[in-house]
Amino acid sequence: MVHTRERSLLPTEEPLSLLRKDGSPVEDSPLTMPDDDVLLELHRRMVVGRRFDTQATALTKQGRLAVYPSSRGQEACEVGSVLAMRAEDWLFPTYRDSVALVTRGVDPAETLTLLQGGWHLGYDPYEHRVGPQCTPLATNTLHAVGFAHAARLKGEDTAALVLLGDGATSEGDTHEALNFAGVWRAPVVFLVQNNGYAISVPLSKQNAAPTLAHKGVGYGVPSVLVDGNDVAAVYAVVREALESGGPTLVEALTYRIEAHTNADDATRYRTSDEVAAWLDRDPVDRIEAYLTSRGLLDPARRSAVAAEAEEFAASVRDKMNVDRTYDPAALFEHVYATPTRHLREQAAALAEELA
Amino acid sequence: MVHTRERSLLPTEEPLSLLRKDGSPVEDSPLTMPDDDVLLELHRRMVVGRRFDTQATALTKQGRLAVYPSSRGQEACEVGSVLAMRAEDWLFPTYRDSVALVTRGVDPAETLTLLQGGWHLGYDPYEHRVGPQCTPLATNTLHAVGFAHAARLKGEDTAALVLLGDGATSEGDTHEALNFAGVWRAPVVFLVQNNGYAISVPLSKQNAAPTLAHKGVGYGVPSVLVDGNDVAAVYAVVREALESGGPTLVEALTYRIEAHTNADDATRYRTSDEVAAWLDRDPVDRIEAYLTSRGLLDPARRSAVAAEAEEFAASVRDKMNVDRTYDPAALFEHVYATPTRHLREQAAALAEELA
Amino acid sequence: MTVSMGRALNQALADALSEDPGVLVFGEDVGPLGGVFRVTDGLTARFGESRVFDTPLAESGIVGTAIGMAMNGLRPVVEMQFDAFAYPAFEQITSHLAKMRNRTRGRVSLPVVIRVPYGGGIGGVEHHCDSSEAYYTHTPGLTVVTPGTPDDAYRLLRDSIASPDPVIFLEPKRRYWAKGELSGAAVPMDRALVRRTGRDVTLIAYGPMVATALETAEAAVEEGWDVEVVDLRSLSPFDDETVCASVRKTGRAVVVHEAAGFGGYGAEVVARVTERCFHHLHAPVLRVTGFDIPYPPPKLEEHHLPNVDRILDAVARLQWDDEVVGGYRA
Amino acid sequence: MTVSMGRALNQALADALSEDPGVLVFGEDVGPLGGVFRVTDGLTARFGESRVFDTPLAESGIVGTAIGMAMNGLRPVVEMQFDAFAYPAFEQITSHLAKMRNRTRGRVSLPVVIRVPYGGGIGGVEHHCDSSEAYYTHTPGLTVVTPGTPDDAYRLLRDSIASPDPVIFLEPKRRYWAKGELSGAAVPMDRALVRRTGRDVTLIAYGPMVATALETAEAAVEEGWDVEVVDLRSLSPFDDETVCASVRKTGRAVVVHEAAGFGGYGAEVVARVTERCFHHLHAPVLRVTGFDIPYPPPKLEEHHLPNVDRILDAVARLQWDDEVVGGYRA
Ligand SMILES: Cc1ncc(C[n+]2csc(CCOP(=O)(O)OP(=O)(O)O)c2C)c(N)n1
Ligand SMILES: Cc1ncc(C[n+]2csc(CCOP(=O)(O)OP(=O)(O)O)c2C)c(N)n1
Ligand SMILES: [Mg+2]
Ligand SMILES: [Mg+2]
Repeated sequence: MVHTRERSLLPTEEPLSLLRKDGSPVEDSPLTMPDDDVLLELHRRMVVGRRFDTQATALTKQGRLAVYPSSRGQEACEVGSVLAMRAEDWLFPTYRDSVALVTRGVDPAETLTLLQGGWHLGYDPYEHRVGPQCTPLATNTLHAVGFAHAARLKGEDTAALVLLGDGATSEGDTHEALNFAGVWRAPVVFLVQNNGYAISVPLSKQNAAPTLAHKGVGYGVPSVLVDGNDVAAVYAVVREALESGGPTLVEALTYRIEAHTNADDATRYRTSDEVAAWLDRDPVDRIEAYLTSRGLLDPARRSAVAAEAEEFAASVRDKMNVDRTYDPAALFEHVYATPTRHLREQAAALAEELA
Repeated sequence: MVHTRERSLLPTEEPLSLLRKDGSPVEDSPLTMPDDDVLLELHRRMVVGRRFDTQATALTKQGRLAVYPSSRGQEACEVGSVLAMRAEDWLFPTYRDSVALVTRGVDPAETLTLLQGGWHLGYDPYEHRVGPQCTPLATNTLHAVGFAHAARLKGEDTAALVLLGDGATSEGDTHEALNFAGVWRAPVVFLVQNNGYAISVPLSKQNAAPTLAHKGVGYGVPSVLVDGNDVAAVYAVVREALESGGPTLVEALTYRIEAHTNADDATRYRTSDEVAAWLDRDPVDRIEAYLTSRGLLDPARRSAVAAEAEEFAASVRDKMNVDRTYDPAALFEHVYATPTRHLREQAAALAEELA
Repeated sequence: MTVSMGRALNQALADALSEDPGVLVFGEDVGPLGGVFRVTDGLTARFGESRVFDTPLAESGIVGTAIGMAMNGLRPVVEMQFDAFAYPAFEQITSHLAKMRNRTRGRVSLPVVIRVPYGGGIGGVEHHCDSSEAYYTHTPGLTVVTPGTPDDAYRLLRDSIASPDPVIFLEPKRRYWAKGELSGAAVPMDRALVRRTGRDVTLIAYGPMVATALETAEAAVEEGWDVEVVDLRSLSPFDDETVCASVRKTGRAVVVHEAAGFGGYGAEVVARVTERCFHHLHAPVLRVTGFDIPYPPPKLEEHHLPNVDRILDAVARLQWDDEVVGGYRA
Repeated sequence: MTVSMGRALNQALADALSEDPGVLVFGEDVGPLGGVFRVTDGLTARFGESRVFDTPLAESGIVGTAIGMAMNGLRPVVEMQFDAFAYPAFEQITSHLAKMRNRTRGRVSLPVVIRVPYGGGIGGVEHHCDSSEAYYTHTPGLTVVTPGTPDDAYRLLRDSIASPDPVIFLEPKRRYWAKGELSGAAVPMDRALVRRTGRDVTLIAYGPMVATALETAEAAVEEGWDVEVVDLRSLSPFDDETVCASVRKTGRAVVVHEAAGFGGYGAEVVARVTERCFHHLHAPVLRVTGFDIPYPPPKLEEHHLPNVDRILDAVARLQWDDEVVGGYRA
């Protein structure tokens, strides 16, 4: 739909969608509705993901996490895009994308290692094909492009999906990444989760283009604007983009319901009316309404999913409530492949100090 | 012409122009042909500018300049844009824009100070409202945006014109500058002199968009594609953009006839046929043909201009052929407003060494 | 008046904005939110959106446009949200901010202040706790200062804004909440201050480590050491006079900082103090610094950061039993 | 075989490309042009566009994509066209390249080499002559090496490409044309080499200053000094063993580099050598460096760069008449 030569370089004026706010299907959508089993899976993972997210926020209150950036309200993006990935594809997430990670199969405790403060990363990137959760904004876009181009050079059919926020689109790295991707025709999908804010800064102070998707035009990168609270649409768009063999910029319009992190005070920069309006566009409710109307989601399945979510949350709680000790020797082990003499000396000094 | 709401965000497919290759006027151009006296002045300055440029290249051969990046072939951009500036506007040039500087009235010897190796800059930026010739690519775009925004804040009607190359558009700073300019609606004109190469790298390896002007779209910055060898068109576009009160991205299609600098070997990356084709599109010939056909440029004026150019070149030669001494004390004087004690000590040590 | 360092900085910004209409404050989230550390709290409301404002999220853009504004006569005070997020601006800082005056033979001044909350000790995750002072202090043309007390926070920030030169203003974020008096006393911006006098050994510290050095000095009393503490305040330029006077007096010195030791700022301090005070030294000048590792995660940072015990340990290694003055051991 | 340093580097790249299909070379103008210094000359023709290629003009992009490629199993060797043009990549280098292994507990290796032509002495204009080593050596996780001879250029580059860690490979551009033998001998990448033995004083140099130090040693013979010259080769890690053995033997040392002295790499050398050899030193370890100024324009650079006379001067200041061993002067 988006990669045909005939189509305008510009994204559509209205976001592409498959489901309306109330869950009713959009008739004339250029997107293909995912199969029923995919839709059910999307729903299940969104419910579980949201419960995980709520649990993580709760863990900050108990001091079990150093910080947590919630993606509540963005589940259609987090889950829709990750389930659209093929096994061989790679994900390049940010700090906000813990739900995407657990959806990809990363152990929730390993996912939360960074935010718990135990180590900078808890999982093996190669195990689930998930890069480290990236904090310096937009820098992961370049890693994704390099990774995808390398796959191409190696003759592998691997695409990269990189997640970034509306704010991150202002960084120079995003531009360089889109440009390299355009020139190399690298198989990368840039999914901009436009949640309206970069911490406190609203989109209007971030960009003056009609949409962020318009940024693709300057790089010859096909661009799509999608309703980011419509998980079916996100799934369809990202899947097609990943399979296209080239780069795509996707802007997904969504909203972060919680504050930037538990440490943020969102009342300083947005109104509760605005939040309420977005709560009314809830992505989980939407898919639920659709599946229910189609008779695919009966009360039994709904409560099974809810139970699974509770169980998942309970297991996260249990894992995170364990008091752990952290071995200071870890500080020196992986600065270089083989610790240098200086580091061995420093490690020994610390060990002696602690002995 | 370009700032009206109704027009597409996209630049025109064909470059805007006023004069065809052979000097005949384009009838249906949306641009306004400059007044005759302006055209004559454009011509005169291009001839002088080119002669200056040739002289500078010659000075490298005599070891009088450390290096010289010629803008031969790009005179329509160098001269058209600068003459389009109003007295109160500021120019932010690059290393390639010496012709633009002398056109703005900067003393040629002061202009060449950087390239001669005498000092990093020879002129007073405030005297002619010309920023330092900038070497780190694209960095001057941000200076221009900041400068222009400051003028706006101070209530001054000053616009900034920043010059950059096709290669520089790939740098993150260009993107950040366009974005800030878009958000702030800063009165800045980004003039990309697309001369086809960044040293040896052709445009096709630099960007995959249909044109570089397409990059404006992603920032809400109006974009114009112009024939960069048509001085009348460059003048008209830049003048309108400077007066628009907001940002504009202008891509001017042109060609650098000489190698990147005197130290470069252009035969390694381009054919002489390609150069010949562009020689055939010479910007000076074009305006000359037009003015001659209009009866505005008679042989008398033509030779007067040529004589002026020769005289200018001779004066440059004379100034540059003076053997100068360079005071090492200068090294320490302006690192800080008041030299620190360390620097005074170092200056004293050097003075003693040289005594 | 007793205030936190954060409030002192806020007050300095407010006073500068009041006194000079050319002063601007901008960066990421410094507007209505007041900055993630609330240092700019209330300034937009008080001075308006055109003087205190949020920018797009782009650090090179922030510094680059600040340069342009300063060229046009304004005095921008910009914030980098955290230490590591100043790195995208490194080119603008190094190639332009630091060099513009020199390049233009003094014709273009860039009175820009870049505020950088730096250092660890607050349980921050990766990239939020770097001590990046050595990158800036090695760059000629930059002035680099860092306050250790609210009083210095106020006056150094006022002085930085008033300075005709670009200033990297490093704010020790773990001390934002520490309280102290605003004295109203002026101290030249480029001078170190002896925070505590002592006879036996000089602790040379700055920013977040000033308080730690003072604690160490108290703890050292028990061990029988009379410790002098010098707070550098200005990292570049360096106040040789004050520091060397102290070291010549005590004959022993330890430099303390959070940053990795290798190639850290402390190396310069050791090198120049040793050059200038060699024959007064009873022992080599030692360093107590962070390890040569990326800043650790919250659960391990306590092991990385210099603390009282580690500094006392270094003091103990200063060859106290070596009674032969300037003794030579093969 | 006698070759220039430029050719030695070219050979190293060609050999690495031949032996390991995972090696890639890319950057600005490194393709058909062969780089502005011709170090990559002929490589595209020989190995094809998919292994040796030009990129868009964006240094952060070059390093950032190299990181992604390395994550995917390749070994990128990228070029920054000149020292100062690596600054736009500073964030990618500092926050990712240097930290990825540590962050991932060793699961992700980044065998990336960043070639940076650095230093002055070639009549280059502003931004083309920076000596930026201190920025990299202070960043844990980076290996930083710099050859002083064609022989080292070859083997250090081969070793750098083979290294599992990211390497900042600093090429002293004024020595590109200097010729020397390729010995074929292996020397561990992290070891310094004694280039000339001597009894009286140790000159510690690297990169462009190795040749200058050797010249100084010859000139010093006339003055009656027997000078030892240590070529560091590896700036990080630092070879304490070799350097300290030399300094303990001679009792005197001078560190030489082109970069500004303040906070420069030489400060670390002084600090650690002094710590480790204090009681062997007859005089403080001195530094001969560039001044604390932005790199000068071509017509003035000779005054800035360390030269034989200036190094001899420093040697002369090493308190030779101070016969009291370890003498103490108030
Ligand atoms: C290079 C860089 N600059 C600044 C920050 C500090 N910071 C962390 S999150 C954030 C806002 C990001 O907004 P956006 O990209 O929209 O993502 P979101 O948090 O909304 O998911 C900022 C400024 C950073 N992490 N990296
Ligand atoms: C940040 C930066 N990177 C690299 C360079 C080295 N360099 C100088 S000119 C040039 C090519 C510039 O091409 P373009 O922007 O098209 O301008 P042109 O020289 O064609 O006018 C390069 C790579 C530089 N000056 N700055
Ligand atoms: Mg956002
Ligand atoms: Mg060009």
